[in-house]
Amino acid sequence: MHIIELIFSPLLALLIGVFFLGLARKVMARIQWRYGPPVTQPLIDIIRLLSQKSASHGVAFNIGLVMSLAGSLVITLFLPFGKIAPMSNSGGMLVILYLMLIGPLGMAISSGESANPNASIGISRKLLLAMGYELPFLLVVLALMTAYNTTSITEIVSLQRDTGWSMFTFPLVLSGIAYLLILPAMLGVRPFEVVNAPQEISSGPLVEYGGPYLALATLQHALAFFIGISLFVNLMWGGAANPVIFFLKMLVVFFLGIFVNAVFPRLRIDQAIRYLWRWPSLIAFAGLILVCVTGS
Amino acid sequence: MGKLSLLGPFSAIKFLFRKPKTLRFPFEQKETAARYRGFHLNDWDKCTGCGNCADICPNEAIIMEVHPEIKAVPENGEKNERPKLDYGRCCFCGLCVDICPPGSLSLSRDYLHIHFDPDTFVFTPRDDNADDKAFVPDEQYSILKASLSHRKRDYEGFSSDMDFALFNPDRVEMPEIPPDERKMSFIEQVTGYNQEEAVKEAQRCLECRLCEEACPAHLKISDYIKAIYDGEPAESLRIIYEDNPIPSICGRICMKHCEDACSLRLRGEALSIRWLKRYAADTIKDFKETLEQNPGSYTGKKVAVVGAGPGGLSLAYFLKLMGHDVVVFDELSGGGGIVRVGPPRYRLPEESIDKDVDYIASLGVDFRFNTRIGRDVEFEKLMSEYDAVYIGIGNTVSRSTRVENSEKCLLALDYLEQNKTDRKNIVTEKIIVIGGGNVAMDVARESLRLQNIQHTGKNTVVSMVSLEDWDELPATQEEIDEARDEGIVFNPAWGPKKVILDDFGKVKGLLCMKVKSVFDEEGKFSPTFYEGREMVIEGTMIVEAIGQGPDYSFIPKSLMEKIEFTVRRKLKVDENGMTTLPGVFAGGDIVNINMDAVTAIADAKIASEGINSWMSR
Amino acid sequence: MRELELYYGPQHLGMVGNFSLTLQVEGDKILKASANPGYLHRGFEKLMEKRSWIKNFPMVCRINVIEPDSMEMIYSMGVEKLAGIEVPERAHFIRSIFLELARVGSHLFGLWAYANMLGFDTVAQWAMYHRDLVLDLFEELTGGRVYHIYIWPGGVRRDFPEGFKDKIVKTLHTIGGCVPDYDSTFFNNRLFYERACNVGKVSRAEAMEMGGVGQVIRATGMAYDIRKVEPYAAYDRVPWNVPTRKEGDAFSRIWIVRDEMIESVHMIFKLLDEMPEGNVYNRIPNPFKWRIPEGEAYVRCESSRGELGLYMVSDGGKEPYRAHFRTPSYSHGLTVLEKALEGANISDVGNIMMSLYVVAPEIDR
Amino acid sequence: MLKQELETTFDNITIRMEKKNQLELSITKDGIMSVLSFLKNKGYDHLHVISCVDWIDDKQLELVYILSAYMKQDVPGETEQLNILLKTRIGRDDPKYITSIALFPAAEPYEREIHEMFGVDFLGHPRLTPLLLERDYDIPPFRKDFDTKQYVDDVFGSVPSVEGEDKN
Amino acid sequence: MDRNQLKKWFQNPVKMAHKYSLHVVYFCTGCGIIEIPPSITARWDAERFGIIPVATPRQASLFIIAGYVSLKTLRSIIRTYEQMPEPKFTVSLGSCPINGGMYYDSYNTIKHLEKYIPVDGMIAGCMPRPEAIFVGVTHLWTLIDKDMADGYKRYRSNYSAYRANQEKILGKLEWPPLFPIHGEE
Repeated sequence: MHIIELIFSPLLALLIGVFFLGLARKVMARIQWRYGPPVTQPLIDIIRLLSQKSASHGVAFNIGLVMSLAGSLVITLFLPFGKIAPMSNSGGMLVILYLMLIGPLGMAISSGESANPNASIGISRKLLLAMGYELPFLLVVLALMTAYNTTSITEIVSLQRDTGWSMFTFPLVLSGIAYLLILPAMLGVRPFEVVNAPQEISSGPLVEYGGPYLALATLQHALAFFIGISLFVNLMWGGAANPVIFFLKMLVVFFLGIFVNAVFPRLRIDQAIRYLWRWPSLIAFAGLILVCVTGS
Repeated sequence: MGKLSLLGPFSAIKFLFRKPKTLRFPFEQKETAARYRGFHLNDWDKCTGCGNCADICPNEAIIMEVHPEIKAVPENGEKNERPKLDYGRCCFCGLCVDICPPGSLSLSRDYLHIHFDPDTFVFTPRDDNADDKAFVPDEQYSILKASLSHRKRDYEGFSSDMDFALFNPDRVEMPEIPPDERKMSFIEQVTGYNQEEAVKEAQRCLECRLCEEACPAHLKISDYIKAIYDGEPAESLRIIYEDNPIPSICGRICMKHCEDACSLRLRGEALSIRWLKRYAADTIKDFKETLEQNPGSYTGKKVAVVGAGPGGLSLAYFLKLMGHDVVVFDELSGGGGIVRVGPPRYRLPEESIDKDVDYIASLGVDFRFNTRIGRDVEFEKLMSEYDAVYIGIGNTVSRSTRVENSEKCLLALDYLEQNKTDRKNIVTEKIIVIGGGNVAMDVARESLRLQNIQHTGKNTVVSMVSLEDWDELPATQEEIDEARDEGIVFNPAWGPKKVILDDFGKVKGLLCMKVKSVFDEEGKFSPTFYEGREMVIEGTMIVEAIGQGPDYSFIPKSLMEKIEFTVRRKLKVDENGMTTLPGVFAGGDIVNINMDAVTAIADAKIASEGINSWMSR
Repeated sequence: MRELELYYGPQHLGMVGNFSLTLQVEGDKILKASANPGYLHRGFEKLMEKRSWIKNFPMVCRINVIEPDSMEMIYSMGVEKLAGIEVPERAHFIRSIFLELARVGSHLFGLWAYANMLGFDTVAQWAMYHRDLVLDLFEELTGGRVYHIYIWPGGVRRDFPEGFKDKIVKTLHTIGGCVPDYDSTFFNNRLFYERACNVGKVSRAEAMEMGGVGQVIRATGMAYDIRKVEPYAAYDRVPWNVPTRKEGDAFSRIWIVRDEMIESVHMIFKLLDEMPEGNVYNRIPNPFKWRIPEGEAYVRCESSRGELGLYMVSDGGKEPYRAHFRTPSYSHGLTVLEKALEGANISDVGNIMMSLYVVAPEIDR
Repeated sequence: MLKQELETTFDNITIRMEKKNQLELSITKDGIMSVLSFLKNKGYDHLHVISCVDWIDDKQLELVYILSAYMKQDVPGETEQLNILLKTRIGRDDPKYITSIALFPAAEPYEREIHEMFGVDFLGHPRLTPLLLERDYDIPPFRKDFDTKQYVDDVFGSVPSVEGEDKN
Repeated sequence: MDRNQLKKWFQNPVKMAHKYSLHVVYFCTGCGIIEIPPSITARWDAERFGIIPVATPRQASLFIIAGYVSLKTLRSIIRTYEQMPEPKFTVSLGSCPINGGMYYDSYNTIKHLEKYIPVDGMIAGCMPRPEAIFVGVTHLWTLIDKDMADGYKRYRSNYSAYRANQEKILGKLEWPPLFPIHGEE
């Protein structure tokens, strides 16, 4: 059973991630007065990309990409999806926080190899943006860990089953709001879509990716999307015992993210950082203090 | 500027729940606009192959391609060329549609052609009803199959609109003396273009050169009109003189086959090519000074020309330029031949004839007027003394109807000739003219003028009787209209039966029968009449103008036997204009079915080449 | 930080039109920009010298694909001035209505491009949809969606088809009905303000020095509009305003675009009301014979991007001896853009470029 | 008004005003800069375009500076909006002229284009690098003796179709 | 239109994916580009068939050459085309790439695009309407179905000839040949 879960969980994550990508395009299309592609479109794209031949730019180019994808896949093992949580007992928050760095890092290594200025600008933006949201995110996570007195996600989830969603429990409200505010940045949707920014830096780190490489990068992107949403649902919206309900919760978060994506322009990276370090950080900090004050 | 907001933008989310506005092509299709500019359509029946579309195309996308299966009719201005489009060039501007004189080109609302082979983009447009394979009806049409060989039928888009045509369909009106005034005297009916009018009229020319093929003499019409447009009538005259040495005459009385071929006539009025030639000839006062022509270096050869009609004059001119000695014999007192006798003054004043003749004489052509071959000089003498002889005598003898008492009638040419002298005919108050051709019109209209001069204020009438009905009258429509404007009474489709005499043997009237048909089934002349439908036209003077024939009496019998004739007693000539008598050439009305001045000029041009090579053989 | 040389375009999503920029960047900051046009150079002015006056008529509109109509207009104006051709009054009105429709269409295209540069797909898609509705009107009137080939010397090429007035009104009402949506989602969007405010600032002195026209100069508070300065067509027959703003940045330029569109729509309604009946075309001479007397003319009109000029010389022949288009994007895209990009953030290249509404084919010609 | 002032200030200037709103000034080669600065001081501060016309029969190139005022109220005494065409002719062989960037920074790309298309060297211009063209042409392409049709036939007409190209 | 036929998807997923995931290089080569934004936006919505513009040639499979090609652009086009991963398809819009179009006598535009890079479909029109672009895409689908959209293969096999033509017009190209040229090794 555990083995099956080990295999099944990343696949499920991939599936949902790709589905979200397709649904995102569909929802965006409807807001833009059009029908949009079929939901399966990202899958078609990935099949097509896998069959194309593309040039590699060196060993690090390949390794970085694989590393990034593998890192993201591993995270999914530690994230409970409803009851499906193959390795959530063994790691906890800190492992996830650590693993979450691997994704961007792998991409950085890989696209750094391509020696395209757009890619390097994209990577620097990605790291900057990560720096931007990591600070409030860490504060939020600290507040959570302090409030629940644990670092295990499964425990946080199960504790929420008793207390209600942590977002709506008293000391964690501020942290919840802060998390909500940085969620678009973590998902990489507009107004924080600064990393890819096709109109500015030709899709940034992805600029030299073609064919199978782009397919892998797309999968990585889908996983990142999944991880971002799933983490938020687990930490703030109480997770779920039932995978279906968990999925529905994810769907709601996903729609929120897409709505934000649909109605805002992209910010400049400096504006994004300024925003992330100002309000969300302040609120998260206040939330942490609140938790510390009330919790002890 | 409103209030900046972060939440306001979210109002856009409402469109998530509304029906998208996308047009789901190809499942839903949008009809293209009624004026859409897509691929070309060309109605081959209307298209004349004038090539204006190819000329106006900014991208050289249109080339004219010869289609041998189409019959070219140069007299009607029809070529066997049709436009071929290259959609690797076309920019769908539709200028070709706006310039198309017959209006055969239009643009359809089809626009789909996708192929990997660039050669498939070259295409000869056809009418949608003419091509069943390429144009399919609605129910078989599929937009996914659409291409140049799979198009919708009845799908015309941008088409020609005369209000926005690039050419000007209306000619500049020739200033004319009104009928009431002109019928009182022999004043010239039209007054001629002034410079402004001429340039304005010349500007209408589309330079398609259909007229040049229609013209028997192949004048470079397009070029001389262009010269008039450029304000250089002298240059224009020079171009005219290359092919036609009697512009003052032709500018007035030419039968203008060119205008029948003009592409402007198809949806408007033909260009006034004749009047423009007249303008060029009239504007230049002194031909000698302007043309600066000299006879060619003397070759020592001598040519005799019998008849100083248009053909004889032209031949003399052409031969003189080649350096031959030319002697022209004519029984009249001046040059011009039939045009001196026939066309009335109000149409062709003698001064204009003399202008052309004088210029030719000034080149050194020897004119011997008042000299009749056979009477004053023997024909054999000409043949022996000259290196070549050209017969351009034309038709000089009027035919008679030979009905009862017809000897009491006058004959047209005699009548007209006498009017040109000082002793004009004495006319009566009621005149009948038999015939429906141009000569009959001349007779009738001259008679009308004479009546008005001699019987001013009295109630006079000129009646015309012709076998042919209105739509068959051989005279040009222009003449008929003008004659009717002047008040001449027409009796078409009546045949003369008998001239009625009074007790003193004077003409009292004409008994006519109603005509059933003029020609038989084979197209031969054999009139039939309704028995019993008769009518008497009152008239105290009758002129017969039913046709003319040649007078070969000057040729001795011995030679006459060697001369061969073709149909209708026309002389047989070879491609150089030489008759069956060696060294004797002929041209003009005695050779052609088509009897007019410009054809005679064309013959003279050919004969001049023929004589030249004959003499230098 | 390391200095990089970044080639921006021509194959680039952030580039509307085939144009490229070479940017010296340090991190995200642009030290120096140099424009590199010529990807669309076809030698129009040379080709025009080889084509007769009428053959140039379908050609000139190709100079600028986004708003071909002002090109047709300027050419017709030039020919009319050189040859002294009069235009019927109704044609003046139709021309004005047509040009204002074109302005709306072009501005909507500009809005698409600009919103796209900010990654604002939603509004971009709306704008492009509405532009398509305007193109439908053009198709109905002229038979072409993009290249209308409609305004020609002597008037216009065809009269309004039946019921066309109502169609214009209906379409403009459809578009106008969405103005609140545009406003709340885009123009009053706080983040749009953040992105566009103080970006690509061009002061009035700088703009005047570098030949800025159109929105660029109107965004600095100067009501410089050829339709007012030197009225042509029927622009002096109805009252209307020139929208201006003071700031001179991208934000105010885009707002001027919005205000102009609304002003244009109102103007179209007024023109439709006052349009006289009658002839719309005074026949020009036969194209194969047409010569224009010797002389030279400089004419100008207001395109959607600013002042458009045409210097045309005739030597009395059948073709123009020389034609030179003074296009607004020429100075905007080469001098003003290079200046405005200096010191800007690399994210703002498309932002600044499209707020200046630089249209590449117009530069290259 | 302006006409008289110009006539009094400059000697060898010919002034024509035949068309509406259009003032044509012709002056010898060395007078342009002073007239330009005179006009700029008069308020004609908008340089529309610098154009060049190749009068091949006269063996001359004509530079045309087109100016107007940004706002007519800026120009005292002028009620009508005026477009000024300031023209001068220079020799066609090895043409050289001085740049006007100092007066009008807007002139920079125009002079660059004229340099490229007509081969005029503007002394003092900071970058006379190619602007629009990719290839080198023997004759600057906008000159009248450059036959574009012939050039196309020679260069593009000689490119063969790709061999072995299978149309099916 | 066989997008919804599951059988085909199982039989040949790669081909089907190529058909319904045509990513377009966003390169405004000429004035034909003016009809691309309407095609990919709300009115016509090409994304229904998976056609979207992408930022870089490496991610793309379809190259729409939109209208006339000037020499300077040709260089970029060749560069872009060679960067695209195989299989790749090209479609040209309008008259100009077919036979020069309006600019048949311009000294700065090429007249026959297929002499420089292979073209799988040419769409007539000036400009081709969005509908024509759609029908062009269906045409390309048919070609892909029949394995006739083989421009990239022809480019590979005739590379030396293509390269020779390119260099004839543009002079020496600054990047090395993609494939070994025959005879040189």
